[in-house]
Amino acid sequence: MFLIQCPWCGNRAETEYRYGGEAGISRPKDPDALSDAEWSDYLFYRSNPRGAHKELWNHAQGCRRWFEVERDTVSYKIARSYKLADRNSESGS
Amino acid sequence: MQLDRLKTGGRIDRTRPLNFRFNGKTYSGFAGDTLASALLANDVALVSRSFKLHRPRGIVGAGAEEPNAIVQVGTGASTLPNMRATQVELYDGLEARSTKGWPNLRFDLAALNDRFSKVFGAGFYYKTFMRPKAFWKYYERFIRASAGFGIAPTEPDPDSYEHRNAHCDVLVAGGGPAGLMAALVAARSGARVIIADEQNEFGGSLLSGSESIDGKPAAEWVNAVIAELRDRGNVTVLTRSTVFGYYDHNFIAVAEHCSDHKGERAADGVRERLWRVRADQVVLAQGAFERPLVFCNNDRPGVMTASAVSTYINRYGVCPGKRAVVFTNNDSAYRTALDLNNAGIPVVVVDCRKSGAGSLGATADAAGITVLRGHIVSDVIGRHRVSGIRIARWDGDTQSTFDSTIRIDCDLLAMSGGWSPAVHLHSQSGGTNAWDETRHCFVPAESAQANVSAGACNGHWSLKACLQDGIDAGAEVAARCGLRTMPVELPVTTEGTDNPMQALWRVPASKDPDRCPKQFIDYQNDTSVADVRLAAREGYRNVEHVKRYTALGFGTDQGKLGNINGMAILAECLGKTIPEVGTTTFRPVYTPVTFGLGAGENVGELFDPIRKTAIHERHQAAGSPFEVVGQWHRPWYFPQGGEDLHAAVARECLATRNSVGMMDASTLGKIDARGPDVVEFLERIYTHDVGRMKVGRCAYGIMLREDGMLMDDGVMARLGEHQYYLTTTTGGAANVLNWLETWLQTEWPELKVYLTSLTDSFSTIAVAGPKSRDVLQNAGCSIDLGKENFSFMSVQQAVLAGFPVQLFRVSFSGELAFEINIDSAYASQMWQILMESGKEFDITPYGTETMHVLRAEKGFVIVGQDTDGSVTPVDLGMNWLLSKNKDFLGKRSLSRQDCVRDDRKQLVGLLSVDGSTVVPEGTQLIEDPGAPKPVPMCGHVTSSYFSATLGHPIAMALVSAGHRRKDETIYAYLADNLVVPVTIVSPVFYDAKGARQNV
Amino acid sequence: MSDSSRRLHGLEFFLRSQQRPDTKASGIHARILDDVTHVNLRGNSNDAEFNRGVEKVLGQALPVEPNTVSIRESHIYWLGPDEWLVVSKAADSPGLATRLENTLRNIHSSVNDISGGQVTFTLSGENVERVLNKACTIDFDAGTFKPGHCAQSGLAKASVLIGCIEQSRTFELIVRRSFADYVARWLRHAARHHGIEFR
Amino acid sequence: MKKYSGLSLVTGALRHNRNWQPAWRKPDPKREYDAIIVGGGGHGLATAYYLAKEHGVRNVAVLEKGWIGGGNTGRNTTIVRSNYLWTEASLLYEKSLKLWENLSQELNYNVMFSQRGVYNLGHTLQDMRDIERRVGANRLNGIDAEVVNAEQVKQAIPLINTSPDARYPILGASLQRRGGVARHDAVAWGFARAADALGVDIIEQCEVTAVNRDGGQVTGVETTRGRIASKKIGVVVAGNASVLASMADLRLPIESHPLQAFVSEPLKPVLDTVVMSGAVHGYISQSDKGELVIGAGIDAYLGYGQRGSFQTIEHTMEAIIQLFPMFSRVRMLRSWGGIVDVCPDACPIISKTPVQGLYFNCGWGTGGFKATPGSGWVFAHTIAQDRPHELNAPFDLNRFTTGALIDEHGAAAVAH
Repeated sequence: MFLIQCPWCGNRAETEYRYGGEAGISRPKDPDALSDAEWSDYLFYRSNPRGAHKELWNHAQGCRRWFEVERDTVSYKIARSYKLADRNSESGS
Repeated sequence: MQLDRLKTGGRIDRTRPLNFRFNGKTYSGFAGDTLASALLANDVALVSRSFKLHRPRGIVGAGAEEPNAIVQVGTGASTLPNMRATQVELYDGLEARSTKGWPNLRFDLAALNDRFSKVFGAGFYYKTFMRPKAFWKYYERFIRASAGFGIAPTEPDPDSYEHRNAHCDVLVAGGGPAGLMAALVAARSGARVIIADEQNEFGGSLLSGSESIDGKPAAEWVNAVIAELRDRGNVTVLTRSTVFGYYDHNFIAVAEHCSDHKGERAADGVRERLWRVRADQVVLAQGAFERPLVFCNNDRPGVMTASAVSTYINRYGVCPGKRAVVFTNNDSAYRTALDLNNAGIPVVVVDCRKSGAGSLGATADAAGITVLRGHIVSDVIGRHRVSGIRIARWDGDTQSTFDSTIRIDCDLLAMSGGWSPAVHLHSQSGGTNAWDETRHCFVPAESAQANVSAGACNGHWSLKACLQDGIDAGAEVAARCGLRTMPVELPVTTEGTDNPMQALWRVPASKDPDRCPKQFIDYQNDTSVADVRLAAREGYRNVEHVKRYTALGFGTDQGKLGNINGMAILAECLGKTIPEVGTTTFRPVYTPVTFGLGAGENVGELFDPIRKTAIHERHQAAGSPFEVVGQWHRPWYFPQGGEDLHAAVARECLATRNSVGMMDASTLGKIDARGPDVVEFLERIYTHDVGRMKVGRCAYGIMLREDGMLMDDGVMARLGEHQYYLTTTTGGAANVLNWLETWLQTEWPELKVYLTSLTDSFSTIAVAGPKSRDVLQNAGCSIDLGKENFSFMSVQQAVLAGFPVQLFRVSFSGELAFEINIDSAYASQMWQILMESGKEFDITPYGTETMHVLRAEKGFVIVGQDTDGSVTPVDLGMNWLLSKNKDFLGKRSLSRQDCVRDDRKQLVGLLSVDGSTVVPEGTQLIEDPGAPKPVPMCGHVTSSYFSATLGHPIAMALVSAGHRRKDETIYAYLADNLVVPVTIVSPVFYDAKGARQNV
Repeated sequence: MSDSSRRLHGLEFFLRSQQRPDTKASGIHARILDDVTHVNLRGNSNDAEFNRGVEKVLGQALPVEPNTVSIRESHIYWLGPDEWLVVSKAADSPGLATRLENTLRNIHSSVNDISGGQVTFTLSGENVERVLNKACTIDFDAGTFKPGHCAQSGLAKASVLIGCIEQSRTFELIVRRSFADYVARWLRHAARHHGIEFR
Repeated sequence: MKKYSGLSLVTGALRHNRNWQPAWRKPDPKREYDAIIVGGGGHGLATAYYLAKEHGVRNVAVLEKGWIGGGNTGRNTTIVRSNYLWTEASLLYEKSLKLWENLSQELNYNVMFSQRGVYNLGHTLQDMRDIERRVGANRLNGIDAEVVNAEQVKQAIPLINTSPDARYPILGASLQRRGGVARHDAVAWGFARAADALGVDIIEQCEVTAVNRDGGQVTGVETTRGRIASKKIGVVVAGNASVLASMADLRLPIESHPLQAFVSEPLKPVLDTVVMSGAVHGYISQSDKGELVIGAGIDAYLGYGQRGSFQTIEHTMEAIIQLFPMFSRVRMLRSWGGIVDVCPDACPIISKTPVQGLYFNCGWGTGGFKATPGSGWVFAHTIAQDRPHELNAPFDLNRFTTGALIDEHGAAAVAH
């Protein structure tokens, strides 16, 4: 059972969280401008890497905040977790 | 009469004799015995039969590694299958039996298998039982009947189990010399420590030996350490607690056995406790397993590991034999020889090494023990019990064979093939192991998580080295926890010098490995050297293939005894090195754990919460059966007298249509959404033009998943310029709130909107029917409920019967109806008040079933019943809800090629042509009843009821191109290939104009 | 209609149905509180005006430190960076939500009286942490989980809010109404060996 | 290929079992093959076998980075059934089931396919609607299926808890009598042996490190055992599909998740059939060795670690005890995890790709084992003919663009 650091509540057991999939899949600004193929890439296609992965977790039983986690999908080691607001900064832990 | 019980010694309590039964015979032992030690004390050598060949088997080990002594303990509901006699603590009245052997253990017909063992070689079943094809099920019945060891209970478990979540700086797994030392150092440094040991007392290997520490018997030192640990406030000391699982992020699972040692049932308290430990650091100190030697007939009862023999002598005061031989390739077994000698048992040492042992060798010589150096045991004589062995001189050539052998009579053969550190947990945690060429074993290499291995489990054999390693490990983990470590000095022990062990994986025999008597590697599964060689010969050469093909290590001991020997022997016949062959994966669990332990208290009614509305008890009192909807229990119908479902529903429907009915709709999800950007936000979520709603108005709204499929629906009300009140389906409540929050937080953080769940805070009572207005008026309502003041699809604050409420004029039944939202703290009273106010109109409470019928008569869908994850709003004929003026979630998907097909399955109504058949929900629909299989299906029935109001059955269905097929006849395919014609009609069966609800 | 105007927490039936435990064996005392006001408050704590407004009505500041509860006349729980739960037993507390709403009218915020949707237990007795730790992964060690500390987490299969409100190891356990019956049953079962008494 | 039979065992015994030949050779890779199958699991080996047998393509290599059958083939709970809801899926799985029914004889290797029946339990009214719907669809598709009530369930499975007071009472079930279980390792070994006999090279310890292309056409692969050329490459690597895809600059609508399973200690026969329950999340059967074989839930996060979280195992144990309260005292002997490749619609992708000559077979999620022969059969056709067989045409990658998903889990019950 993972130990995940919520940027607000601190280290909590995995059971308090909800996994949210790959991070950084943002909704196209103008969907109608996209071809069916481009739209389906947004809908269904994921990088699904073996190794480093940026993913979304939600502290469902806690503060209900979504945040980002950098986790290795093989070792399951968590490099860092940070608020969505800090996505592009190196802060977080 | 305990024939083999030594006069003195052992850690048993001779003042407390205990009676027990084994295979129907009564024996006695002492408190402190295990079933195994007590059986040995009573000279019971034959305890079981092997899995495949049904060879007679005796006790080999003294702990978790035992492969043979697998017994059934206890009776009836509390019987325990597959218990290792070596780990079953004796209690008075213990009832145990072996489950192998028919008609009995001694004379087992299936032992014939042994005669044909070469036919039953590795993987034989893959090569036969194929013809005639039809016979496989008979073959298999026979195979199944002969498989398995234990017998599962057939009654529910009378005992209870519990969990305990714990947190610590340092968890120490194993309470032998190294573990105790590590715990002591960590504890003195101020760390929060948990130390767990699987045995009933601490000490580990010290309990089996005769060493002394600081000049005193080791036991005294152990007691002193434990006493200090217990005294400290920061240490949790757990006995009978097996660390069985090492999971990610230092999550450790420990099984505490609370009651098995006291009796068959956990009289009071729990049987087992699962410690779910989150440890900052872990010290792994579970010691090592002694390896058997692999020689001919090395499975005969009376052949044991040397350390087990020492354990029985020193810990239990039992000597498993009268004349002993010790066969070894290393020094440690000389201790066993000395133990036997001290116990007055004549013993001969057979050491494969020309050099023999180091200082222990000298001690043995001095004690007058015969030591045959440069010799090996080539075969064992005796079937149900060792009666003697054959030995031969050996020059060190592992491939050699010979015939000149000498016979030695004995009834006990203690063997030692060296030691294997218990790297199980280290490996589970992701750590790697390295082969140590000098110690001939795998030792922990890289750690993958925050842990340190110490003592024998780190490859140290001498007591001094283990104690020192424990000190170092304790200091290391304390430091990692950022604690200042207190110096602890190394206790004084007496150390000799050992000669190096000689690798001897397969002991040469008089014939070559394929023809000599069986040389067992895995006792339980009868895996022999010949089997491993056969596997390799047939191309199963990867160690995992060999394991799976020969069942090596698949026994209930998980190969603790045999795996390393097996890998080494595989390496030999492949001409590879052991590290090249590698180990199989060490999977959880270290030793087996009960399902009950994993489930803990989440069984029975606590398996999953039952969510109850504020009015639940009243429904219960009214005798309503409940429908399970997600976690909720909702009243299904309210039977009167002996009414069945259909009678009750018919009555409830008619009452509602003709007068007034009432239902508890509290399980609907309710969300308060407000903020300056709430309109913009909801526009993006819902498909209709949310902004057009006037304050005080209600509207039906739907939301789609991004793939365009219907996700949820409900009524929303605009309570203010910047405040909406959203309702969701019962099952969708949590998902919808999460869905909305997710978009707000991850995609549209710039939108100023706050969402709050009100699902539990407000209860909803729906009053429906022509008389509903009168009922509310009777109850005393602060507002004019007339159409002019309070029109259909509007909302108003009011005081009803003295309670503040929010009144919605919405209808899910098509009748004049009001939905009363009230503070849940008053909902139960309000229900009662309305029942009273409605008396004169014979107000009728109704449940989910009637609600379903009423809405079906109106053609209203239920998300999740009339839809699944593959239905768009267009399929449902809800185009009018899809705004052209904006984008919304899922909109883009609706224009995908497959979503614009005109033959998609679309929602329609169905009438059975015979006017009487109620087609079961889920029934498939077809065009041509005569078509050959596979018959094309054009849809299925999603809802189907007998409408008491209309006097005939009605159904809703999803039918291919249904919208343009009105009045066509298709066929419903019932069970038993029965087919009934049905006509496609509009899904609105009743009051199509909607006049009744708008009055 | 005096009786029917009483607020019900929904566990009256549960309380009636519990067989009297021999109180000497009651290691754990569970009280189900009547007439507690719960107000869910959302807003921006970086907005001075918002803070002032709240403090004016509540007489105490909002805790901005995660996992803390401000214990004064009201217990104000930190639920999230922009969300708080105000728990009050004050006589005038039923009007709390309205007062807050009026004060915060012109500030982006959200006030909801959710009293009817929540059930409040207080748990005391030396074994409370032990019982909670049977099905909650929070570390209740007295050294770390002190008065003023709180945590939202799971208790068995329910989501809960747990606060340490007194030195005497007294905890406030808050659950959603529809889960209260389950949580009460769970407590009764889980604490049976310590003896538990509900009031 | 030396024939296996009871007689062969006896003659073997007389020769001290020294006469047995390797079940499959250990060849070094050739420079070039007519077709390369990446992935030596059941699906890959079956594909190679049917390529050789049905399509005469015998110059084939199966490249396995570890040991054959070491992935999900050797890690699943061996359930075989074809009672799927949607016609596209059920016809594909039914094709597979039909192949299973003669597989031991066809391969001359006893895969111990045991048709002891599969019960899918229904616990709510919606469950029963879905069962009614699925069973009807199955029967119309010519697949054996029946709806049974709680009493019939109790008769077939005496130990199961059918009390109406259960937290999730059993209202009924669907039953497919032809469903059952098989010996998973034997499936890989049997296909390997049969394919090898037809000339297929099975190359273990050979990891693909790159996919070579000449413009839009594949030309071969780089491996840890050197470069191997081929104009047709079929990739069937389950959880690692996305990794292989990225080597060809492709993305897939797939996520890889841990899926765990465990077995009990061996017991005397107590469970004669396969029991599955969606509502309480557990499925269980008993192997011929006596072990209760139990499937746990899928872990929510991405995971290539072949292990999952312990609470997932705990939940499954709760579920099993819900169904079988007496198993509370039975012990888990061993647990493990696999990597399942999950598609948005819980249906596989058996498809050509934008790269000519490159074919993917993946996305089987938690249900791949039962499809092993059928999957290989249609994939072999797709590779040999360079177009899908009608059975796997619906499982084209393109469906994610058009929206023509075959939504097996979307069709599962949603509480309302």
